[in-house]
This record gives sequence, C-alpha cells and structure tokens, in this order.
Amino acid sequence: MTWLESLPLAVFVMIPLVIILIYALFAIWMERKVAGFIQDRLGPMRVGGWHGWAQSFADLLKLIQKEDIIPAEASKFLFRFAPFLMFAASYAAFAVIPFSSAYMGSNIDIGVFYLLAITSLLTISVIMAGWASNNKWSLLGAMRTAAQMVSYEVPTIMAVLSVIIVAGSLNLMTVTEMQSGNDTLGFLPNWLIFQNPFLLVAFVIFFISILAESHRVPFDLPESESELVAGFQTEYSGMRWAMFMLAEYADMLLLSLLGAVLFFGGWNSPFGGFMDGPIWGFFWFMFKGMILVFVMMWIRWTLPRYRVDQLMYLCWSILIPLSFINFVLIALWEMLF
Amino acid sequence: MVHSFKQGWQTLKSIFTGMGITIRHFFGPSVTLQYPDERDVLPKLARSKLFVNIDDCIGCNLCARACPVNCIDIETVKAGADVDLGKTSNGSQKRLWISRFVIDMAKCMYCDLCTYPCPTDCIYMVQEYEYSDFNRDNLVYKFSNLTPEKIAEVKETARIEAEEAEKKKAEEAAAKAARASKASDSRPSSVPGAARGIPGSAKGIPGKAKGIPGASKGVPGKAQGIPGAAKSIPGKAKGIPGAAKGVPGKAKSIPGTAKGVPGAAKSVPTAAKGVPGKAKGVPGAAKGVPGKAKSVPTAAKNVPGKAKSIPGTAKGVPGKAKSVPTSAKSVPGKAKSVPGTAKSVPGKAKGVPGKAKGVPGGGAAKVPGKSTAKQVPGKKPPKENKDNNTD
Amino acid sequence: MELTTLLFYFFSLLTIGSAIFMVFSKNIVHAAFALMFTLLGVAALYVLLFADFIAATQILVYVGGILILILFGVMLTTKGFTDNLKTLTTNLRPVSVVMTLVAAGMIYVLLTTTWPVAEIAEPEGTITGLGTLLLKEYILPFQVTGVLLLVAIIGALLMATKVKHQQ
Amino acid sequence: MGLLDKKYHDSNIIIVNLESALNWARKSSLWYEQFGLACCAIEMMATAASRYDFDRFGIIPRSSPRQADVMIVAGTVTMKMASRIHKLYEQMSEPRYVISMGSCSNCGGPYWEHGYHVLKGVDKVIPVDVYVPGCPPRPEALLEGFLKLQEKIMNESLVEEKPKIGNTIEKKET
Repeated sequence: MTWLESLPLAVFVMIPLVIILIYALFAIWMERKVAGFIQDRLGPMRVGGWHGWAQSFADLLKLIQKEDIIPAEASKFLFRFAPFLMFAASYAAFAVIPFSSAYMGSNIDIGVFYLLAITSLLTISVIMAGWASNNKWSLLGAMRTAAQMVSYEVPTIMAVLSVIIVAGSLNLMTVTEMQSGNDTLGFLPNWLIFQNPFLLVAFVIFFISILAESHRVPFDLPESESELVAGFQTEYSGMRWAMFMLAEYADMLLLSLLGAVLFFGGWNSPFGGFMDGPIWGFFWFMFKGMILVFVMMWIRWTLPRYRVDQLMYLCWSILIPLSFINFVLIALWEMLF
Repeated sequence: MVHSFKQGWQTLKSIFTGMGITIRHFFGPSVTLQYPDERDVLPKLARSKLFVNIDDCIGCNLCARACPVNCIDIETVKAGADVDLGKTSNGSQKRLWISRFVIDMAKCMYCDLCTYPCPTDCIYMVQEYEYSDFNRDNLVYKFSNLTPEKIAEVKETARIEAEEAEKKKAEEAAAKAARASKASDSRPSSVPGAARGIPGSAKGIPGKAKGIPGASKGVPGKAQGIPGAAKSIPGKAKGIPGAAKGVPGKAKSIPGTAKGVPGAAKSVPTAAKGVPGKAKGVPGAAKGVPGKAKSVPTAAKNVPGKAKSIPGTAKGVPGKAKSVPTSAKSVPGKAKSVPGTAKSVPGKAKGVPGKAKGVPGGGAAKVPGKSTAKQVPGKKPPKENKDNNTD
Repeated sequence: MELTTLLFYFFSLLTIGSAIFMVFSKNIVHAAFALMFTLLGVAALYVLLFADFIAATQILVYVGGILILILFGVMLTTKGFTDNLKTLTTNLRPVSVVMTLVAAGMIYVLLTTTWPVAEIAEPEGTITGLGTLLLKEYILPFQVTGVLLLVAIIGALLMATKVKHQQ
Repeated sequence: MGLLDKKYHDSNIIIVNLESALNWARKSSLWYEQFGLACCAIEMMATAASRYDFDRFGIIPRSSPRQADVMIVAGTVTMKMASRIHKLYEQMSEPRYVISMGSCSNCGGPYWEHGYHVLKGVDKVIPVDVYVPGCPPRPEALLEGFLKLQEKIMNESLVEEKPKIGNTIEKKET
C-alpha cells in the first residue's frame, strides 16, 4: 500500500469520528434538555432559536477561545498528552463497532476482546491526567477513577462473556448477524436478550457496570463536585478539557452501542425485514444506542451518588459473584436447550 | 440469604419508583417563567427600588435617620421667611430647600424602614428590580431637583438669615433668663387642654415643664432613646395627663415620630391610660383624660420650650434618652415616658427634677414588648415633627 | 515506502526510545508512563505481525492491569504523592560488566544463526486455533494455571486481611 | 480574552463577522463558578432552579474555576474570604467575567459603615463587570444582570483599541 492508496482508507476510518462529533454535540444538548424536563424546567431555550439547538455549538466555540492554562508545577508533557490519549482510546474502540451491515471499521475476529482491551487505556489516561496536574483533587479523583474502572471491568467482562457463550463469536458483526430474524416465541425479534432468561440478568449487570465505566451518575465519583472540585479534570481548561468531555461522551456512546450489539440485535430492525437495509440499519443501531444513552441520562437525574465504599461493595460483593453465578447458569441453559 | 434478596429487591423497587417519578416529570409541564419575555407580578408590598417624590418631600430627615445602613443622605437649607415653597400633596407646608437627597441603592438593604416614618409618604418602594449596572456609581440615585446654582443661592440666603437670627436669639436669651427665675415655682401647667397647645405655646411654660419630666419612669435598659424604638408605655395615666404611668404596654412608636415630639409626643401613647386601644396612634393623648388620650403629644408640649427643642435630642441621641429615664425613676417595666405627663406625678418628678428636665427624653423610653397601647405607625404626628425640626 | 514499513519503524523507535527513557528517568511515575509507551509500541508491533490476539492481550493485561498496579503501588506506598519518587542507579560497575557480556553473547547468536524466512501469507484469525489448543490439547496445563492463580489470589487476600488477635 | 485577543489593528468584514460569532459564543455559554458566600447564594440557587432556570441562557455551574467563565460573587465578602476570592479569580481562565450580586459585594451593604470584618465592595480585589443591586436581588434581577453582561460581551472587540489622537481638543463646558 502506498501513500496514495491509503487515502481512501483514511477517509474510511474518519467516519466514526464524524459520528462521534455530531453525536457529542447532540448529546450535550440532549443531556441538558433531559435534565431540564426532568426538573420541570426547560433547559437551553435562547441560544440559536428553537429550544436552544445551537447551545452545543456556542459551548464549543467558546471553549476554543478559552485560555489554555498549564499549571507551572504540572508535568507538562503528560498534562498535554492525557486528553488526547483518552480520546484516542475511546475512538480506537469504535473500530470494531458494526454501524450497519455495510460499514464496520475493522472486521476482526477478536472484536469484543479488542474493545475491552483498548478501553483499559482510558484508565491509564485518567491517572496520567490526575498525576500530571500536580493537584491533590486531581490525583485523588484519578485514583478513585482508576480503582473504579479496574474493578468494574470484571463484571463488564463477565457479562460480555455470557453473551459470547450464547453467540459463539467474538466478532461483533457475526454476533449481530445471528440476531436477525423475528421468530422468538413467534413474534419477538431474535435478539439475544429474548433468547435466554439469564441474559436479562447479564444485561442488568452489564448496564450497571458501563455506568461505572463511563463515570456516569450514580457512579460519578471521579468528578464528585462536593468533594473533589472536578476530579481529574480540575486543572484543565479550554479545549483540553473539551477533549475529556468529548472522550467521556464518546465512551458513553461506545458502551451503549456495545450493549445494543450484544443484547438488542445491533443494526437489525425490530420489525424483521421491514425497514431493513444498510441505511435503516445504521438508523436502528444509533436509535438503540441513543435509547441506552437516554436511560443513562434519566438515571443521572434520578439517583444520588454512591459513596466510594458503597461503590466498591456493590462491585466486589454483589455484581461479581452474581455475574459468576449467572455465567454458569447461562452455560447450563445453553447445554440444556 | 433471604434477607439479602429482600434487600436487593427493595433496592431495585425503589430505583424503579424513583425513575417512574422522574419520567413523569419529564413529560409533565414545566414551571419555568421565561423571564425576559414574561415576568411575575410582584405582590403589592414587595420591596424593591426606592423612589422619592421630591415634590412632596419636606426635608424632615426622618427616613435618613430610620435607615439602618445610612444609605440615605439628605441636606436641607432653611428657606427664608418670605419664601413660599408650596405645600405637599397632603397639605404640609414646605419650609426647607432640599439641596441634596441621595440614596445609594448599592448599600440599601431593602428593609423598608424609611418609608414608614415619612410624614408625607413621599419615599416609597417602586416595583422595579432590574437596574443592575456596569458602574457602581450609577447605583447612587440623586433625587434633588435643585440645580447647583440654585443650591448655592439658597445656601447663601440661609446663611445670612441665620446670622441675623442668632443675634436676635442672644437678646432673647437674656430676657428669658430673667423670666425664668420668676416662674420657677409654678406648677407645670400641664393642663390637658393646654397641653395640646401647639408647641409654640408650650414654650411659654418652659421652666416648669422641665421639672416635670421626672415623672416618667423609664425602664432604663429599654428606654433607649432610639428613635425607632421608642415605645412608650402608657400605663395608667392617672387621669392626670402627665400621669401616664407607665404601664408597660406595647405601644411602640415609630421612631420618627418619637423624635419629633419629645418624649412625650410619640411615646405619648402614654396618656393612654390604661386603655391602650385608644392610646394608639395618638401620641398626644397626654390629655388629662386618659381614656381619650388621643391627644397630641401633649405632654410634650407641656414642656414647652424645652420640650420642643428637646425632641430632637431625645431621639437623636439615644444615649441621652436613656440616661434620662434613669433619672426618672425607673421602674422597670413601667416606664412611662411621657415627659409631659410629668405633671401628674409632680411629686416624684421633683425628686429628679433637675435631670428630668434636661431630657424630656423620657418619652423615648421604650419598653419593649409590653405596652398594650400600640401606636399605629402610620399615624405619626407628622406635623409636630416638622415643626420641631424647623424650630 | 510502504505504509506498514513506515509504521514498523515508527513503532520500533517509539518502543526503544521510551524504553531508554524509562531506564534513565529519575522519576518513578515518569518511568511508569514511559513503560506504557513501550508496551503500546510492542502491542503495535504484534499487530504488524498479524498477532492481533496477543496484541489485545498485551494491552489488556500489561497496560490495563499491571501498569496500573505499578502506578497504584508507587502512589499508595510512598509517603508523599509527588515527592521522593526518585530512583537511583546503584552497582553501576558490576552491572555494566555483566550486561556487556550478555549483549555480546546475544549479538553473537544473532549473527551466527540462520534465520528461516517464510513467504508472507494472508493471515487468518488466530483466535480459533488458540481456543482449540487451550481447551483440547493443553487443557491440563491451562486448568492447573487457573488453580495456581486462584491460590495466589486467596493468598493475597489472606495477607491483606488483618487477623484480629484473640484476646 | 484568550485566543485572538486584540491581535488586529484594523477591522474588516471578516474580522467583524468572526468577532460577532466569537462574542455570540462567549455570551451564550457563560458557565459560572459554583460557590456562594451568603444569603445571596440562596437566590442564585433559586435562579438556577426550575422557576427561573439559568440553563435557558446556557448558563450552568462549573465547580472548577479553570472551566468557569463568570464568577458570581453572591454574598458578603469577608476580609478572610477576600483573598480566596482573589485566588479563585486568578485561577479562572480568560476570558472571565465577574458579576457582583447584592449589596454586600457591591459595596459592603449593611456593613459598609461599621463592618470591621467585611470588604467594602468586591471590586476592591477583583474587577467587576456588572453590579446587581438588591439585598438579595430577586432571581430576575440576577438574570437581568446576566443580560447586561451579555450586552457587554457583544460589544467586545478583536480589534486593538486605537490610541486616542486629537480627542483632547474637546471643549469643556465652562
């Protein structure tokens, strides 16, 4: 492959980036609207006209203008590098997400495994940001985040493995394809969540874990304002901070899409052959992902934050044993039926 | 095991309950008021920006004194005898040029205390709360409508007149001294009727009046002369006008008023004999007839010459006011404040006469809380105040 | 030049450079982050060798697990978070002698060995083969390793738990 | 201001358009620093709550000064707090704005005369853009303060201010 030949490839790999950017602009606006509506208020109303649709653009444009502060005592290189590493990790993980039957970044056999591996870079970038800031809040926030993410990786992986047992493949495209059709119990789509009662439990475990992995309420300890100012992002301003935000929203989307692939049939239409095809597939896939994102937001504005020991207790004493038991039960179910 | 399942179930249940509530609100109507486009109607008594209708202002300074944070600054210049400044909308004669009337809204704490004492109701709060500014100096509102030139002019006139008046006064003082010595035994004439008299008349009896104040027993501690506070306790005015004993009632007079009329006046409720109800509002009650005490600060008046002059002092200087009571006997609880009343208790008064005099202030004494008589703030006897000031 | 060749040189330089930085850095945390770049570079080289499973494992286990453990260890066991995280070089002379000998030996082996060169074949997924091997031919070692790790975990727990003294 | 501040000597159509776009962004996304000092903070919270809803204007709280654009000094600034306020202000990244909310922070309020412990106006330690009077101000008054601030932001310019020449001849009225 020469330079010229790799140009289309470059365009090809940029597609998820475009998706992420558009999604982030939309999701930030959506988050504020959801917060507003749940609290009986309106959210953004005045920026740009109809329901403040331009709010995210204004935020972005403002962040670009903000002064870029690097603390004098900070470790300069790591401080600058951390936001990009974090976003790079989220973005790289999108390579194995099958956006539609026609588009997937890289159709590799170890899809899920790769995804879980690459997202572990998020943890290290958080520690990097926290340590490089040379600020006690940042460091404490980073340590908490790292502990939380490492811990919750275990139930996440166990829940994903449960699905892999049923699906029999690590390739997310294959997993999606085997969920097409509409004949579970005669009318339900062949989504994995309807295939096996224990997968419902697995989904609950998975969902709780991804909330913790993407630092969403009720597990947003990394940036609990009341204790840690803004956690590991305390010292970041302007666009560097925006990169963190972008990475966080990208992570949220990534894990929601992973949930959609593993449990809700990916790009398969819920109506069987009706409204099917690559374009519709993309629509359905994003639709399912956004529903999960919405539920995350809904939870955010409902539940209070966990204390750090409760968080660890929930993970190690409840979710992990439960996910192991569930794993065995799913394996048994698969053997019997 | 069963227990933990139960707990788990309850956790899930409560989470779903909570989420049910939030989703209901998600689809519910919003309560937001879209401010710049729509706005609340403020309640009538809402406290916001102060406004002064300078045409009605008589320059009595009551609002400035009432202000706990001293954000009102008033400077007045006496108008010459031949100048007619016109009347306010409620008929009071204006006698002062208001050369400066400044309210610093940055300092104002919106307590609304300044609006009650105003005899002409010319200072009040308007329903405007949006006046933030880029510069703090713009939050200082100037209400005087005189031009600088005019101010310079009236000041000059006033200065000349004052010089003349002083000369006159010196002469009069000499004469007065002579007269005073003669009159010294006479009883305080506080005959109710008389009492009512206008301050001016009161003056006539200066000597005596003073002596009398003694009667008032202030409750020292409370008696503070603080204008606002002055609550006089009418007590049982013994029939005798002056008598007002202090039955501590709750009369609280409005500061402003208190001031104007020396102790007696406002506090006057005093007179109110035991019947507080009536005492209300009418300071003057001092009249001989307790029940009716509506009258005017009588007492105050009684102590004519001085009384008047005193008012100012009494109020203004809390310190004094207090002290005074003391001299008066202070029976705690019952302080009566009305100097004028003094009369009735002449005997006692006497004991303390010397002092009493000085400070008719007794009036100022407030007995917090207890007096029955309550004055209605709204009613202060504005006129008297004014007169006193002018004097 | 081909893209993959460029990438190979880039990742090789990254790996070696960050490894050198790690060795000579005085600051332990900096060294740990340099190690991260080394491990990532190695993972990228695995990818270039079409060993995708190993590459992912490298990131998951070394970067996502062991490196974080190192950082936690450094940060939680030192008194100050940021001070005193310095390393010293000791025993410089004996080590340099030994390392020179080792390097000489390795270079000798490198130069004298005949390396077989195979044709580049279109790679296939490695994961199926790996799974079959692990769960069929090598099932016993695989299980034993699992038991060993379990024992290690239990031992760690035991050591970390404070035993209450019976009074 | 951060990027592009006063870098140009002349304005042309591109700069004017760019300027209004940047100003629009700044005024539409005023994130305020999340802290309150006294009773005014209660009104500030009320303004952010459902009835008045700061978020309609794109105004949301940020707890780190690095990410905040505007500081609402809501309440009595005691001498002890003054140095903290100053420090917080310095930690904010440009462009940054300050709204002084309520009498106490405007000029000491009730304590302006005898408050030995109160700073007589927060503008003694940090530059204030908008003074919102009130004790405390109604939520609407605070919102109006923000509208004033937006107005001010819209008038900011990327163009360097020209040294004033020849303005000194202006006649003084005698």
